[in-house]
Amino acid sequence: MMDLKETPAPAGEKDDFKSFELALAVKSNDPVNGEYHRLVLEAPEYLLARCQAGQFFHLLCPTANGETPYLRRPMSIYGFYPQQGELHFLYKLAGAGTRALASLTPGDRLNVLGPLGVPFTIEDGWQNLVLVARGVGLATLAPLALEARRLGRKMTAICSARHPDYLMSVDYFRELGADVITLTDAEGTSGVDNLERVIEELIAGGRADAFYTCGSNRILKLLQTIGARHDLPGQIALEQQMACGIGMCHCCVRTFQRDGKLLQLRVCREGPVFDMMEAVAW
Amino acid sequence: MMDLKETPAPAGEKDDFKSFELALAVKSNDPVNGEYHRLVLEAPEYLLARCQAGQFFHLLCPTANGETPYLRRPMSIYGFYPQQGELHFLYKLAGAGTRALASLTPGDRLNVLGPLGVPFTIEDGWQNLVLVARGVGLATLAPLALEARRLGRKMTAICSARHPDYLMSVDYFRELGADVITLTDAEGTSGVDNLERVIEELIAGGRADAFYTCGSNRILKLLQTIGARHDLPGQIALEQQMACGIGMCHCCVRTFQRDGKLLQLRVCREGPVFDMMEAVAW
Amino acid sequence: MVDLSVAIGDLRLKNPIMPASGTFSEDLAEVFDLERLGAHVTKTITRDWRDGNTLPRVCEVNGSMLNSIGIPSKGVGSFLEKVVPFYQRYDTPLVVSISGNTEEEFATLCREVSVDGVDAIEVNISCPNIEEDGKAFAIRPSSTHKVMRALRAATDLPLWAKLTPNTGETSEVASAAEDGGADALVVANTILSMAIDIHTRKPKLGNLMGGLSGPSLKPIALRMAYQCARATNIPVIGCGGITTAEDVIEYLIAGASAVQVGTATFIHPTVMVTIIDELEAYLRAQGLASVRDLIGTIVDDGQDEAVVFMEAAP
Amino acid sequence: MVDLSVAIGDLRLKNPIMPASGTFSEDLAEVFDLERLGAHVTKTITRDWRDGNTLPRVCEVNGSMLNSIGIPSKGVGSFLEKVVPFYQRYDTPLVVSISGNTEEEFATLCREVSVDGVDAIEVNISCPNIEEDGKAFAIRPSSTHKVMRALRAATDLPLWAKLTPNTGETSEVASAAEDGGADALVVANTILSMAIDIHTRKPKLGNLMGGLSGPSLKPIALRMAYQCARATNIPVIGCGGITTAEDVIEYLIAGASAVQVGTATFIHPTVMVTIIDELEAYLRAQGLASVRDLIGTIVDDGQDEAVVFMEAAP
Ligand SMILES: Cc1cc2nc3c(=O)[nH]c(=O)nc-3n(C[C@H](O)[C@H](O)[C@H](O)COP(=O)(O)OP(=O)(O)OC[C@H]3O[C@@H](n4cnc5c(N)ncnc54)[C@H](O)[C@@H]3O)c2cc1C
Ligand SMILES: Cc1cc2nc3c(=O)[nH]c(=O)nc-3n(C[C@H](O)[C@H](O)[C@H](O)COP(=O)(O)OP(=O)(O)OC[C@H]3O[C@@H](n4cnc5c(N)ncnc54)[C@H](O)[C@@H]3O)c2cc1C
Ligand SMILES: Cc1cc2nc3c(=O)[nH]c(=O)nc-3n(C[C@H](O)[C@H](O)[C@H](O)COP(=O)(O)O)c2cc1C
Ligand SMILES: Cc1cc2nc3c(=O)[nH]c(=O)nc-3n(C[C@H](O)[C@H](O)[C@H](O)COP(=O)(O)O)c2cc1C
Ligand code: FES
Ligand code: FES
Repeated sequence: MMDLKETPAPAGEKDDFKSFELALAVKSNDPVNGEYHRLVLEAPEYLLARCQAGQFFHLLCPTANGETPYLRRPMSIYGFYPQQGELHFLYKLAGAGTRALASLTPGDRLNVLGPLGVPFTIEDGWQNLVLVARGVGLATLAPLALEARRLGRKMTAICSARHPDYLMSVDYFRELGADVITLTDAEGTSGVDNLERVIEELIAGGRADAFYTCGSNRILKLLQTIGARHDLPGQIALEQQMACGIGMCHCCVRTFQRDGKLLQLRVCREGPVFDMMEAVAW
Repeated sequence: MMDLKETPAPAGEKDDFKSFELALAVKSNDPVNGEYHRLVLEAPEYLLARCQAGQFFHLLCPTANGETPYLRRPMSIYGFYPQQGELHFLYKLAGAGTRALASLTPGDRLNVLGPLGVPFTIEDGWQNLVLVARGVGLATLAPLALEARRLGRKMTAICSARHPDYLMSVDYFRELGADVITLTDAEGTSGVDNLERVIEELIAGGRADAFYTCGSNRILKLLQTIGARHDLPGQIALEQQMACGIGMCHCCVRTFQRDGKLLQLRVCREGPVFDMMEAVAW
Repeated sequence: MVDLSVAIGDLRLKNPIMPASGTFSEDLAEVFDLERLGAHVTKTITRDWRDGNTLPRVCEVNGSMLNSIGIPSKGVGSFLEKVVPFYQRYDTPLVVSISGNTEEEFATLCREVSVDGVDAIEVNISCPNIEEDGKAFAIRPSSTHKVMRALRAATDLPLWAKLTPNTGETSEVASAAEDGGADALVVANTILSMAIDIHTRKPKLGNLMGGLSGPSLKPIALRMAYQCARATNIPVIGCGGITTAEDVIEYLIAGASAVQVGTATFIHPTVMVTIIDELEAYLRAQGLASVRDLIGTIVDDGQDEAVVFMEAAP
Repeated sequence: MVDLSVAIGDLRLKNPIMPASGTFSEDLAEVFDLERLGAHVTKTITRDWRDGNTLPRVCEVNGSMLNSIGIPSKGVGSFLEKVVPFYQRYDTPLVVSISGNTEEEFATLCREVSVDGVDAIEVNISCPNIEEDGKAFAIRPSSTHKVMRALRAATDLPLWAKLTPNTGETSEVASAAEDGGADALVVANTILSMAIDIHTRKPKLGNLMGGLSGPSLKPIALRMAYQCARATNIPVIGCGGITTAEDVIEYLIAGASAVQVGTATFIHPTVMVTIIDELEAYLRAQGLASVRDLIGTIVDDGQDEAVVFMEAAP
């Protein structure tokens, strides 16, 4: 009988579905710096046509080094290029799953499920976007920057990292016409106070209509404070451990605040992108 | 922590032990014909010095083709060559374990446990030995033939197979000075009646002091009849599914008859070589 | 053409493959055509709102998983309003899974979900009975019998009792469920387990313990399915660790009339479709006209189950 | 130097690693120095001769195994004459595992093996009680308590009760064993399981069913070890699926004072030695002076076990 890791069942007519289980060929899988790797997969046009910034795929990591990760691992779309037929991920080595991903070589196949989740949106009035992220969070914001550029919006990307060497995608953001501000621990510029100062300057200069961020609790809290202070909107992409990735298992919930009430939402289905002001810092 | 498949624990001083758990390097692993493969491992002298014809090793098959055989698989020693530092196995593709063995390539390591079990013995009065085997059973008898040659005994090897193409080790037996008689299904010569005729001729010619065989129920029954008829001794190497291979689990028992009583003996410990007359055909 | 259809009491399923409760939802319709399935089985609901357990709610162990989700539920009202109508667009029968902490609550909910559009009710009696000592109803034959009587009185729909592996009395519990009025048995739920992160020394689940599902559970659940098929005269629906068509065939041979696929769907969302296709191909290759020709065909030489159990001590 | 020694009641073990009954014998002395182990535990014996079960007696399932050996036994006479003297050449404590089908037979055997050279008796109460309904003694608290009282009266040696996972009442059975006089609990034996060859449609074991051991059992047995450590004040010896030093550390953190290694020895006969060495290296790397510093250090925020069990329904 067939090896499920290789050839998922045809699920019906493409047009009926939003997400697909597919075994895609690896085009390249290279370290970006010590901790990060970029994985490029060959993807069919119909799949890429459905991708949107902020969405993710759920990856079935291979068996490697005697380890067999069992559950899938969620990864944001780092880039999707229908012309080149490419789907990109940027991942950081964390545990067994990402270590296994790093073992993939060109020609291998990786079983992916996606695209999944709610994407970022850019509302009409949001002309000046501020992207704030740290580390691998930049991966999630990269396709948003591309979309913002397509829509002709102005952008400031505040990129934070431990060390200038770990600043990724800075050139990419610049190419897309963003003003880039880099903050690093090594240079002592990444503290919350300095970040607040930087953002307040942007607001004062009329260069902040909406914020986009992901992951960090510290940044979320700051942006919520600033957002409330100036009545500015924003969106955040959140992470949570996932089993199904589709909405079936309820393992990936986080707490949100809406209309004065606390509620639990699934990161995989009602997210991963949420209203920045509704997220409850953890 | 270390990968157990690669580096088993040092077990103490070599001289204290009879069997060893070792990860040996593969020298070669080639098909002998469609169904059989010969595996050559690089083995230390102290291990080979302990090997005897009729003993076996318990092999920890690697993960291959998405299958992970869990229990070890027993394999007779096909050859042990202290001078060359080589340990040989001849195996037939059967299920997941042997399929996994076939995936080994030179330089890979295979975790082996052995030598195990009770070897063949050649008693002083046995000057004319008759080896009877079919298929992969020949593997088990090969090192016995080498030992018989060393002791200067005369030998007749009756080799049976489905087809002349599957007759293995015939040249090897000839090189060791054995008279070789081949019987095949294809030529219609491998039937019990013909085998009986052949053996009776050997006995009549004074060329059969003891029999050695393995595996086949049909051959066992015939040899027991002939042995009883002429009061001739013999030994048989038996197979049985094994978990521990050492004598701990009692999963590998077979029934034997001794002093008019039936008893159960462990093939891995009291065998795999047993008195031919005590074995109970199945 | 091979015939994949099976009967669970009066309910005819076009094939024996359905999802396990809690590992399926409307969301999966975005990945494949749910009409392909033998039945639709919803996540267990309770009458009232429930939040669910502390995170983490899942972890992986040795190629299987633990979960302690805690049955978060929006309550029966929301369920009848949103979930039941969703499934009415399909011809596939709808099986609704319910649970309650007391007999009365359980029976009331059973009555409330006995509505048009619902074809059978799966009662998750693997949940704790807070009127007794907090052990699941299905741990003991007596509590199983009692709750099943109450549930039977509450509905005319087919009642499927979902059993737990956390018991030493599987056959007795199965008989008690049958006597109590069950039309079928779903065998089984997850087995109580635990995992600890040795670095933080914390349990890997927020709830300390949780249920083991996936391949590690299969030999246990298969044994239970066999025991239940031997002990009762009602259909058994096998569940636990099913990943491939071979696994399904094993359950059918053991005596199950249909199966539920749970965790495997998390790994391969389209796995149920794959399994249906492979099962059909297998039957064709074996020259079998119907999947029913496999059910209960185990060659067990009529060994008596009780004796076997006695001897099963290693 | 790190201290690997642990105490099981009055018995001091040089390290917490010992073999599980039925997966160890004198034969292993041909592979490594048995003096390295914390204790020696013999295969369960019965008073009288027993043949053992029909073959096949083992099979593999998903990286684990099933067995139904059936406790072949040469009887107590042969055991006292041959096995006990063999182990007297070692300083390592000898633990003798026994079993019986009736209380009286069990107690008599217990008295008979209370001889010089035996340091503790492990009572395999996972075996069937033929005076009741053939269920293992350790399935119910009542039968556990009764048999333990009888065994306690039969010997002054430390009594270790070996529990079964085939129950829904682990904590209660553990308490019953403690009350009945157990000095320690061995947690746990194998769980009843099954596998079928789909080609022959025969069970893969001659006995139809058998016990699951190896990695698949670990999360279940670990949960039980935790429950038993919480429920009683006697030492718990963890057993089930241990393959690596990490597994041992997990059991110790959960509350076990020592562990038994079973099936892993079939795969790697020297694994217990490897584990002892790795455990020592781990303690050194963590800057811990004694392995006892790990025991029961689980960070469980004092969650009440009963509540947790109730909530554990998925
Ligand atoms: C929507 C979403 C998008 C993400 N995008 C990216 C990305 O673009 N690049 C990237 O490097 N990482 C991303 N992550 C985090 C990534 O999923 C984890 O780093 C990864 O799952 C770790 O797996 P592991 O086996 O290497 O680590 P382990 O720690 O061994 O994983 C153990 C378990 O915890 C889960 N887990 C551990 N860390 C996380 C986490 N941060 N979020 C969710 N689950 C986790 C794993 O999935 C697995 O189930 C994203 C997470 C989510 C939810
Ligand atoms: C002492 C001894 C010596 C042997 N010597 C050789 C040899 O030199 N060459 C050779 O080709 N084969 C030999 N065999 C048989 C060999 O062990 C099996 O062919 C092999 O275990 C099959 O494993 P598998 O996973 O490929 O097959 P599967 O059928 O998938 O095996 C399933 C299980 O059954 C066991 N099993 C299946 N067939 C046998 C068998 N005939 N004997 C014992 N266990 C079995 C396997 O070990 C495994 O546990 C010997 C067996 C024994 C007991
Ligand atoms: C995340 C998760 C949630 C579950 N929720 C429920 C549930 O709500 N009700 C229920 O009866 N069983 C529930 N189960 C158990 C499954 O229905 C099934 O019985 C079990 O997982 C064994 O099957 P599997 O090994 O195929 O997953 C759940 C299982 C998982 C993994
Ligand atoms: C082949 C085999 C034979 C066993 N025999 C016994 C026995 O005689 N008495 C006993 O108490 N447990 C016996 N057991 C159970 C083990 O002692 C142990 O409890 C179980 O295997 C779980 O541990 P593991 O996963 O490390 O193997 C046996 C297990 C196996 C695999
Ligand atoms: S991961 Fe299953 S609901 Fe989100
Ligand atoms: S294989 Fe374990 S006793 Fe022979």
